[in-house]
Amino acid sequence: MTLTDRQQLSYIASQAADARLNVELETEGMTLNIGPQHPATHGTLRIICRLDGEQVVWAEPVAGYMHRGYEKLTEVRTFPQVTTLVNRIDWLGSFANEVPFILAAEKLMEIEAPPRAQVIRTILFELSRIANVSLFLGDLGVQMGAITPVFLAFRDREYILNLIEGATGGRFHPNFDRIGGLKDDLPKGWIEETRGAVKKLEQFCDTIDDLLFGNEIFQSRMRGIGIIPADIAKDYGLSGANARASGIDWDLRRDQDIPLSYDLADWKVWTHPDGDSWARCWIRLQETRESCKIVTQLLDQIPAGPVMTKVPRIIKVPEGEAWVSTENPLGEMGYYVVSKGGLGPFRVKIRSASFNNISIVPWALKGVYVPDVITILASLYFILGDIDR
Amino acid sequence: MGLVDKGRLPAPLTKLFNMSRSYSLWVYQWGLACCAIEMGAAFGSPRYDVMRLGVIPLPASPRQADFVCVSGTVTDKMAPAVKRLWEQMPEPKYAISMGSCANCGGPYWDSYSVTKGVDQIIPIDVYVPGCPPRPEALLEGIVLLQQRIKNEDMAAKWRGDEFTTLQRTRAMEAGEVDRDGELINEPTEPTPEMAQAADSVQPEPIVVGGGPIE
Amino acid sequence: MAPLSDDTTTQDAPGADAPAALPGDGLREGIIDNLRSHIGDAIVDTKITPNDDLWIRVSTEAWLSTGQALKDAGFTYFCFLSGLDWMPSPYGTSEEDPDDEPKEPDTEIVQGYTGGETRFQVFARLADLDRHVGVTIKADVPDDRLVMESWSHLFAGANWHERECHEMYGIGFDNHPDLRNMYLPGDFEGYPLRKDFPLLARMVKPWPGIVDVEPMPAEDEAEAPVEEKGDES
Amino acid sequence: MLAQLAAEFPDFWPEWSIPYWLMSILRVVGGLVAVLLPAGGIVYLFLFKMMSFMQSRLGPMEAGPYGSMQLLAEVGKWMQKEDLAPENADLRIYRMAPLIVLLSTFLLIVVVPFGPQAWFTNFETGIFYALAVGSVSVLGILIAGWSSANKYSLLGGLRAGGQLIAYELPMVLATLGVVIQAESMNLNRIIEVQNTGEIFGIGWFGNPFIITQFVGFLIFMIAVQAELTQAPFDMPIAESELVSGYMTEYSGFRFLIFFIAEFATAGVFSFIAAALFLGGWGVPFEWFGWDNLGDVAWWMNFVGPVIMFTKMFALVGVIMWVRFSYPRFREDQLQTFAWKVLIPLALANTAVTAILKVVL
Repeated sequence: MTLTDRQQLSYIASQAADARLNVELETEGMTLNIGPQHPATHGTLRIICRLDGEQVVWAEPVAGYMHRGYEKLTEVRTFPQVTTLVNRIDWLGSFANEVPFILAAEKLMEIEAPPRAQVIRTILFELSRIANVSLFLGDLGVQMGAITPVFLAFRDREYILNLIEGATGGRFHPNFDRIGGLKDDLPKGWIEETRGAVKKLEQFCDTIDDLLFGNEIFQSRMRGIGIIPADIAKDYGLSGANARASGIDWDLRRDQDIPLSYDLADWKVWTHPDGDSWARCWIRLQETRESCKIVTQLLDQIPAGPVMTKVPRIIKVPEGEAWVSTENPLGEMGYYVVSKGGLGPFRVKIRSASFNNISIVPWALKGVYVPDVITILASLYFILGDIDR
Repeated sequence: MGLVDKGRLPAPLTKLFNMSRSYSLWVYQWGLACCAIEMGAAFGSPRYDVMRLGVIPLPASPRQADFVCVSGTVTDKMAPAVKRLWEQMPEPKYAISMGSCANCGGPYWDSYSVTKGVDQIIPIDVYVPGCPPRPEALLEGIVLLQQRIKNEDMAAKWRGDEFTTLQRTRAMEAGEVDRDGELINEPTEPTPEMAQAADSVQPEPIVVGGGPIE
Repeated sequence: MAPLSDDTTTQDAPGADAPAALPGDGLREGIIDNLRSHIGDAIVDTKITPNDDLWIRVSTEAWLSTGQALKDAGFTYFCFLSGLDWMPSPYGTSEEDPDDEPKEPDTEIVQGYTGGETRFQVFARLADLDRHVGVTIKADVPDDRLVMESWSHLFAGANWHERECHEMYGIGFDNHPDLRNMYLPGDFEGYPLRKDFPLLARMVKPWPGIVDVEPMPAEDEAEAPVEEKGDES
Repeated sequence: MLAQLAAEFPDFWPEWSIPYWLMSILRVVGGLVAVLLPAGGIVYLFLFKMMSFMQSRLGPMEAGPYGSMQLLAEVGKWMQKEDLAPENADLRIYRMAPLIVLLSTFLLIVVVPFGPQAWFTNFETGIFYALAVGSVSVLGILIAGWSSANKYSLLGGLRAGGQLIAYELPMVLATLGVVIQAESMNLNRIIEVQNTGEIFGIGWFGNPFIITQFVGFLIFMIAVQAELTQAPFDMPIAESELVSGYMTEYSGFRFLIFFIAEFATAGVFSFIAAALFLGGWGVPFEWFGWDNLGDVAWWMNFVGPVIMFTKMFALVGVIMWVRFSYPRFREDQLQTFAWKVLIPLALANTAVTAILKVVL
């Protein structure tokens, strides 16, 4: 992969920072810690960085301020109870957290949701992605100092929350998935309303495109900052838009066989060669547009039929282990479910996307200005519940 | 303010101070978990706009904040940070605990790393139940807080003992005092044991949509 | 990129276990043979679900060399690394009814896929993004000395995962750069994810048991496995 | 109507003679009003109402009809706040910092004329004094940043120092063009030249320098945006990085003084910009048949301030509009923009004005 000159520049900057670290610092560096409560971090992430003037020489994020011990709690709960717990991990697109867990349980029980349930699951999955990423696009402005875009984001996000609430009852912790299908069917008139709302979201993407992405100051702040080449991204396990921005053409919705109906719609996986902050945000914008396309296409292909397969009332999942991961709004989220035939799982390993996405921060923040720390963190886009589980 | 401490502030001036304190509430956003998004929807979205109630979400540092909205799960590692930031806020300060995680630990009641309720750390004025509570519930919580501030007695707030506030809220329920604190009929002398009993008790926290916690 | 498997039958057709006739999954056998050529007999046990997933268990000493061999074979994407504790929890799985007499908890350690001898196991997952295939590697952690070799020099991402595994299970990783606590405060004693770590809140106030569902009308009556006291939902 | 009345009874309206002590009281009261009224008006009108309407919200509605009493509530509340100071802060200068910033606003307003006789001081070197005094607020900000013993404030203070100095140069050079064209540094004289001159013979519109000095006007407004540390240039109070820059440790009444000073400075700089580029308190003298400052009617002393305020609110509207919609520069981009773009442009503008001055 040919390194663009911007990538060389960023290498040189980080090497310079390294060199400075080894050489005896004549100016006594200042240790600044951003967080744990800081307007920029989405919640309680604390970053300790040693500065030389305005340049960060060494940075280390301290996680754990939102650690609620999910994996221990799942061991003392039954399967339906775990879904209530689990959709609070990535609290912005929270329907998307339940799906991989339910699919893993269904794989263990070797049952499959009826086609209607699969299509509705995919639609709700994409709607929660739109809700998640639309707030990201609005919040990007606040990180850079422009106050207005976040209000647009919240205003248009309300349409999607109304839809999810209409279908599932909860604004954004729906708990709508059951092993073997969905809790119940879509309400009447929901499909037309969804079409209207998704059209509004496409307009929102266009306004953000020229209001924020078209702004020269925004571009000058984002382009060429925090460049992550593909091999280092794979080494750290970056996933989702962060990986695709470094040129890795990999999208779990297309590249693996899971019983969600992504093959019914035709949509495109966007990648970007640069791997800088601008690429990551730009790809998320295009992905929101793709999600809108997927939802509009799938809305016409909802097959008739039941929403739930024949499943005993109290579910005992047979013994075995299963791994299912899906393309969540933040990246690849996977569940490794070990069941010993009881009512609840024996062990659930939750592989959340932001944990790996943030593990690259010590590498990415070396030799960077203080304002760029905020830019890179904003473009990596993490949710605290996802990091700390 | 000497006048305030000794409680000899004239009533109309107290009313004016209370009004100004309730209409210009600068809030410090303490977004922790999912409730932070609902708080953001309440503070920062055109649909549930909180600025029209006079709550201004501008300040970025606790020094300029009047009330803090603790929204989300408070873990044991986060508790000292919550405590320190509460102490950094200048004195007439209030706190809203939003969401069942902040109220009592919520769905993580049996977790090994979650503080069961933020009121173990800071005194809370209004509890907003829900997981996450809808933005309207938070707005109702703020309106209830504003009402409490309007009927508040400055002297008690500054002297820190909640005797007169508790007495007034009880009196209001008993119908002796109308909403603005003026006595409807003959004032009852506060007996010493009433004062002593009141000193030991925290003010009745308001719970949005429910009676005070038994 | 055409979806991976050419045959269209979804692999977990209800009820059908992998019939012998189903064509073996060439890709995964190839991976195992390639790995065997590198580390030979260190592969203790493997399990394939055709066109779905692949588990390989290696001996404890070959943990680092397996990682290296797989990385060279194209598995460059580091997914995750964590631990497993196979001892059933002495406090029961809180599914029983609190009113019944507490039956003695079974302490018989039964490992999951690809077996194992010790109580603790370390498992990791790597993926090859071009061939869209992932592999889960397991290794036993010797009971007497809970230490494994660290992958952090092989995959930079493993650094944080190993720190989390260390604080949750107490499994050490030698030549790991800094094995501090990832999530828990410094002075936290005990390893939470071990099965013998009690959840105190549950000790004080037991969960009202699994008795949560009142019996469905007649046709479910036969299926309900055990009589339940529908005291409160 | 008034004009005929004045003509018939010349002696009824005596020559404008007010005892000296009354004039000085009027000047002091006028100074206070000229600084605090715009501050209050801007905070309410733009920060609360315009920002909310730009974000399709209502803004404060509870305090008084349409939230008009919100300012009273704000001042009332800030007075009741506890007077905190960080533990190892340098108390004496910590308390002095906000007053210095407010002081520089009052020093600036002194030079702005509001009418033929309605001015506070009539320096011959008015604009020169204004620009010199304008940099006093930098001291206040640096002191605030240093004395509050907090890393964020220190970073914020140093950034503010660098930025304000970097943007004073373009402002000075922009006013240089105006001074060359008006051939005087006295603001009243500049206003007179603007309202009497004409461009290539078209006289009825007067010659506000915004037309001939448009580049100078743009540079001046950008420099004002930076002097006020507002949005595209709000590195010193970058919420997302430095919590709230040099104001982090201030609370209670001191923060209110900083808050008022910030908006009062916006008002005062807009007054100066209106005086320099938009014809100040005057309307083109052609309309009333005056041809120089001397015979401007006495009632202009009352109408002048109203015109000045409308022009000020127009300019502040533009400043605030930019503030609420632009993301923020990075520190080094901000400096390069000042040194490598604005200053050369301002120098070119001065050169062109000088050449045209000689040629025409």
